[in-house]
Amino acid sequence: MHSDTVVSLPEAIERYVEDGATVALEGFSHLIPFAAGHEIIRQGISGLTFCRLTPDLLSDMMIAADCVDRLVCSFFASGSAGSLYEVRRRIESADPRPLAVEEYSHHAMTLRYHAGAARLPFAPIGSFVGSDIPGINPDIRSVVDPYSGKKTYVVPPLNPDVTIIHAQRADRNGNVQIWGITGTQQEAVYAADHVIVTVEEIVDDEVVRSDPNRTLIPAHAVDAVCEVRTGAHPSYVQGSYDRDNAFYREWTAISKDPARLQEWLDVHVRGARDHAEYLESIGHDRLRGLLVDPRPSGVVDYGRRMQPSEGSLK
Amino acid sequence: MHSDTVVSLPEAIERYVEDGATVALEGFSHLIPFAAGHEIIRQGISGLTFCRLTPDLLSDMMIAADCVDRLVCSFFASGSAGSLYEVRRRIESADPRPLAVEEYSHHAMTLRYHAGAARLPFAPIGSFVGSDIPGINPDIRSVVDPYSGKKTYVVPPLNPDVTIIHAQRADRNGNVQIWGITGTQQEAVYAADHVIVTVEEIVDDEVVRSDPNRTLIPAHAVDAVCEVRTGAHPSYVQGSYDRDNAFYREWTAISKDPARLQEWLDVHVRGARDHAEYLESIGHDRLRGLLVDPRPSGVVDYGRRMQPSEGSLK
Amino acid sequence: MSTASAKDFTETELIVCAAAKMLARSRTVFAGVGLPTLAVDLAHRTVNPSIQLIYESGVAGAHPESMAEGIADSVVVSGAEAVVSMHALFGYVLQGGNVDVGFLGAAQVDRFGSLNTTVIGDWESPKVRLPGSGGAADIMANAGEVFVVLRRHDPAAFPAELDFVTSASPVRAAEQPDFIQPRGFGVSTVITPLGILRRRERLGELELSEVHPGVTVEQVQEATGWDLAVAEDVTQTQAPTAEEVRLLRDEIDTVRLYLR
Amino acid sequence: MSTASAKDFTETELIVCAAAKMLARSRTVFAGVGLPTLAVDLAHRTVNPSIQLIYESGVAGAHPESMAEGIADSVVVSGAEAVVSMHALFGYVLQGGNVDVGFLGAAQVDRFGSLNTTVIGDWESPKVRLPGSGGAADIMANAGEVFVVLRRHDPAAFPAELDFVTSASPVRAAEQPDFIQPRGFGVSTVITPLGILRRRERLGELELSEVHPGVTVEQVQEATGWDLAVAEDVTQTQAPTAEEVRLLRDEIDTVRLYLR
Repeated sequence: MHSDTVVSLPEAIERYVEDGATVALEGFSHLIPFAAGHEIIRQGISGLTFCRLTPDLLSDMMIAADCVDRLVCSFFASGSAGSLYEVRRRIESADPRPLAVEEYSHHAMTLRYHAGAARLPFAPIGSFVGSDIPGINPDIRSVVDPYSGKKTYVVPPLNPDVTIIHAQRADRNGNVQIWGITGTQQEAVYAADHVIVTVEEIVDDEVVRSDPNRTLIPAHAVDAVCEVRTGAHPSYVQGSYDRDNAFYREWTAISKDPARLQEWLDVHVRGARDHAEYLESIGHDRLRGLLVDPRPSGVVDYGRRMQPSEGSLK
Repeated sequence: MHSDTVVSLPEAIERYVEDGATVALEGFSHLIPFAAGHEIIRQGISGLTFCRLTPDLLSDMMIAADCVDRLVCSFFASGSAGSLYEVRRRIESADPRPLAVEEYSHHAMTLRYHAGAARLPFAPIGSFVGSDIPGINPDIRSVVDPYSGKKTYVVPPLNPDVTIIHAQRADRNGNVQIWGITGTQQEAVYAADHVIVTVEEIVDDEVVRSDPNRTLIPAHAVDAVCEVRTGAHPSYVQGSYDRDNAFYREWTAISKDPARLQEWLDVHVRGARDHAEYLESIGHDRLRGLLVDPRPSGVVDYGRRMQPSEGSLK
Repeated sequence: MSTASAKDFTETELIVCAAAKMLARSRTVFAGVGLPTLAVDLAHRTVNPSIQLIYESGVAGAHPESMAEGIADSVVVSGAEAVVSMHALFGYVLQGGNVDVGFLGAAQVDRFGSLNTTVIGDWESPKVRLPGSGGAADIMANAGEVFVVLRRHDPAAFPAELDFVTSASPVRAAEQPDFIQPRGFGVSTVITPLGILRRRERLGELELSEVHPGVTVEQVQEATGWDLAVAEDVTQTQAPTAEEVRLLRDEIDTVRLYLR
Repeated sequence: MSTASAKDFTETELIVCAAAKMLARSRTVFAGVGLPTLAVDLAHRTVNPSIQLIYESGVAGAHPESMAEGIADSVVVSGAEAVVSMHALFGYVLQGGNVDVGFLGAAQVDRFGSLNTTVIGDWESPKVRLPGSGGAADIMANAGEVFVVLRRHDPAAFPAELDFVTSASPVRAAEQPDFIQPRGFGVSTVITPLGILRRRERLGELELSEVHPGVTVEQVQEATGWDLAVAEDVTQTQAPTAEEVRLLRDEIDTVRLYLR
């Protein structure tokens, strides 16, 4: 909606992400906004409260770069690919510094974004009865259900200062279209004060408007749109490129060794001026190997009224 | 999922809609399941609790046919087209019988389906502070927010015995795809014990699977799929046929006169053996006038992995 | 664009043009069909090219190719920027605070801008059963501010006390101080056939701000069921310009669906 | 299909085949990658052609063209029957009661089937920080029943007391009787390298139900950190058939991603 919605990624991060902010970077395995996370590292932003269901390699990187003081999440590993050693060092031995942790389940995190998006005071959840999780998280509370007289656990809204997501495409106004796994992006976006969306491609209005149900995030919710091709590497973009599974496996060894991890950041993130240089450093042959063959969706018909209807001719 | 998911509409209604049941027929102006409502009238089912955000002409018809004892809704008129006189007669003068009413707002109804779908004890809502609505609806209650210490209103889950919706298409397993206005259908479906979906077209699995994000209702939630072409008339189906606005306007005069309303039901519903005969009685010329010109969506690419990835070759 | 006043215009055109002018700085508007649609369309073509219209049906950024006959007409979907579920629309878009202006109609408006759209008479056995809330109670609580357009102005429509409070003003909500208060300002503007009433403070009352051409302050006060406050600087409502009337008649509602 | 026992099979194949047999009557299964995926795929090809696999990423009815490397791999999306938001997946699909069986892993399992996936040691300063709940606490509370697959069976993995209860059994939930109780049955089955433990009642405890070929009841009891109950009719786990092993090796996991 704003004339200045389309900006460069460095400008968007500079404009909206401040030291000490609460920042959500969402995308469940799919569409993880790595390019944006790397730009946060490059700009040396620190003291962040970092929110994300599954921290993933991105948290290992951002924590190692000392951007993050507090982690709000529901999973502390890299999916099937194993431990996040920087996260483990911080938690198990405060090495090199402690890391504050607020711990939930996936459903609880989803509901925190949901309550945040709807500006609700809290969201009830059926999980946690008998679990030790409420005991280590004082923000998980309970209320008495006025219908049954029994208690239910509730979680508080999560309202990030900034939510950052990556998507297949958006128009210049900020209408964002996503297909494949959509995760918690809609909730995390509406929960935030400001929203940055990096996209593989900025497209003409007509492309978006040919399929309005594909728009997960309407323009009124978006502050900045940045065209960043291959902006989710090493995660993936449905229909464009696959997850760099080899990279995920290599990360275990990098992450295990603090010196190697800092060196990796020096070479690929801090030593790269921008995402284009990051991609150079990864290697275009390697990236080409991640491309996928086409598997087109069908076409549906939205229809167009033939003429003014009988009623409106009166 | 069930081998007997695809059935005729009369069979589905007979199997799942019992006298005295709580039944939701949803679709917000778009995709109103009129054919299913007419079949309920034909089968003489009575004593229903009828749930629907905007009762629309369908409630006037079902109430006039004496199917309904109780109305749970948030709007008591026919959109822009005026009063529902059968509903008004019942409420204003108990003519010919009283009608019990449970009254909400649109957001509250949506949240009742949401809480029902998620089997939550209640859902908080920001509306109603200062309103007289909680005073006439004892099911709208309040709880104390454990974070702020202030109260919020809450609404109870709505779990219909049966939810019925109409859709553009489904496969034979019951995966249902909808585009255009999707209303509260996903929530209303998941809230119900049983689900009947009438569709314009049953399509091959491959059609559905070419675009999984278009599936609003996965098969596990659906008990019966019935192919009923033009099953939403006089409402509309995006991309297929338009709303019969002239019919909506004509309804005002029909609905105003109880004798004419009964006569209309005799001719078009009770006197028609099935939906095909109903369409005959409306007239195919008239229906052809509602068809729309094509306005195709674009195609998106879901991608296909070229070969087993590097990792899985090990 | 010509700014000369139109030589002839209807009451509807006057109301629509007054509403459109007030939308100059609004980003998002939540509106039903009819006069609000015309006002938003006119604002889009004159004072606010980036205004976005949101419908409770879930459509955001509609670009209808012909005049919509309802908030869920197929023409508001084809070519729209987004369609979301009503759960997302009411929860995230509206209650989440993304609607700057909501348009509401009403059978009755009170001194503080509470609205009745439920019943005339008693709820248990009403004289007239009205449509009820629909989304109105939700819009009142959550829209940044609310514009009300009424096609009549008499003591029955502006009574000292409402028969039923469907959508409560923040003043009335404040009578329940133990509840989390709604975020919205409530009704900021009421446009009637006689003039324009405004509320300037969140807990303030409506006052007469503009009178339409040919209407006196006294006429408006007599037509109001309470002792209507009058602003110090009451002005005459600006008449539609010739260009505005041309746009309404020749481009926006060419089939006279709402301009009558 | 051949039902003769395979001549050689691995521990993994035994576990996967045992799990597959137990899925004969399940409509929907919530599973992570790895052994559960193999078990569901095998069940689909043998005892239950209409079984539907649901992933916490939002995918229902996946039909991957190659072996998925994660619950959110692009190959589980292409050609799937449905993708829904995680809010709908956890809220409507799982908590709504549409998942018959959930598969969970764990670092520790207790007598009543509570699970620890959070920490070894104390939460404030853990010896080992484990992955945490993810969706596990949600699955335990809401899936019709839960199958647990463990790759080790010793008193550290089956302790008398968990270091941390991530996902609580209904027995433990019942200690908070003022709370609405979770709908799920909790853990019904634990498959380990030594045998199969079962819980037969919602508030009951695990008992040894099957021992794998070559394992004795006493061995299992010694490997368990509490006084493990033993069913009256302990049987030997059925060995995989030759056909099952062929399917696993030649059709399901041809690249040996999980069969090791």
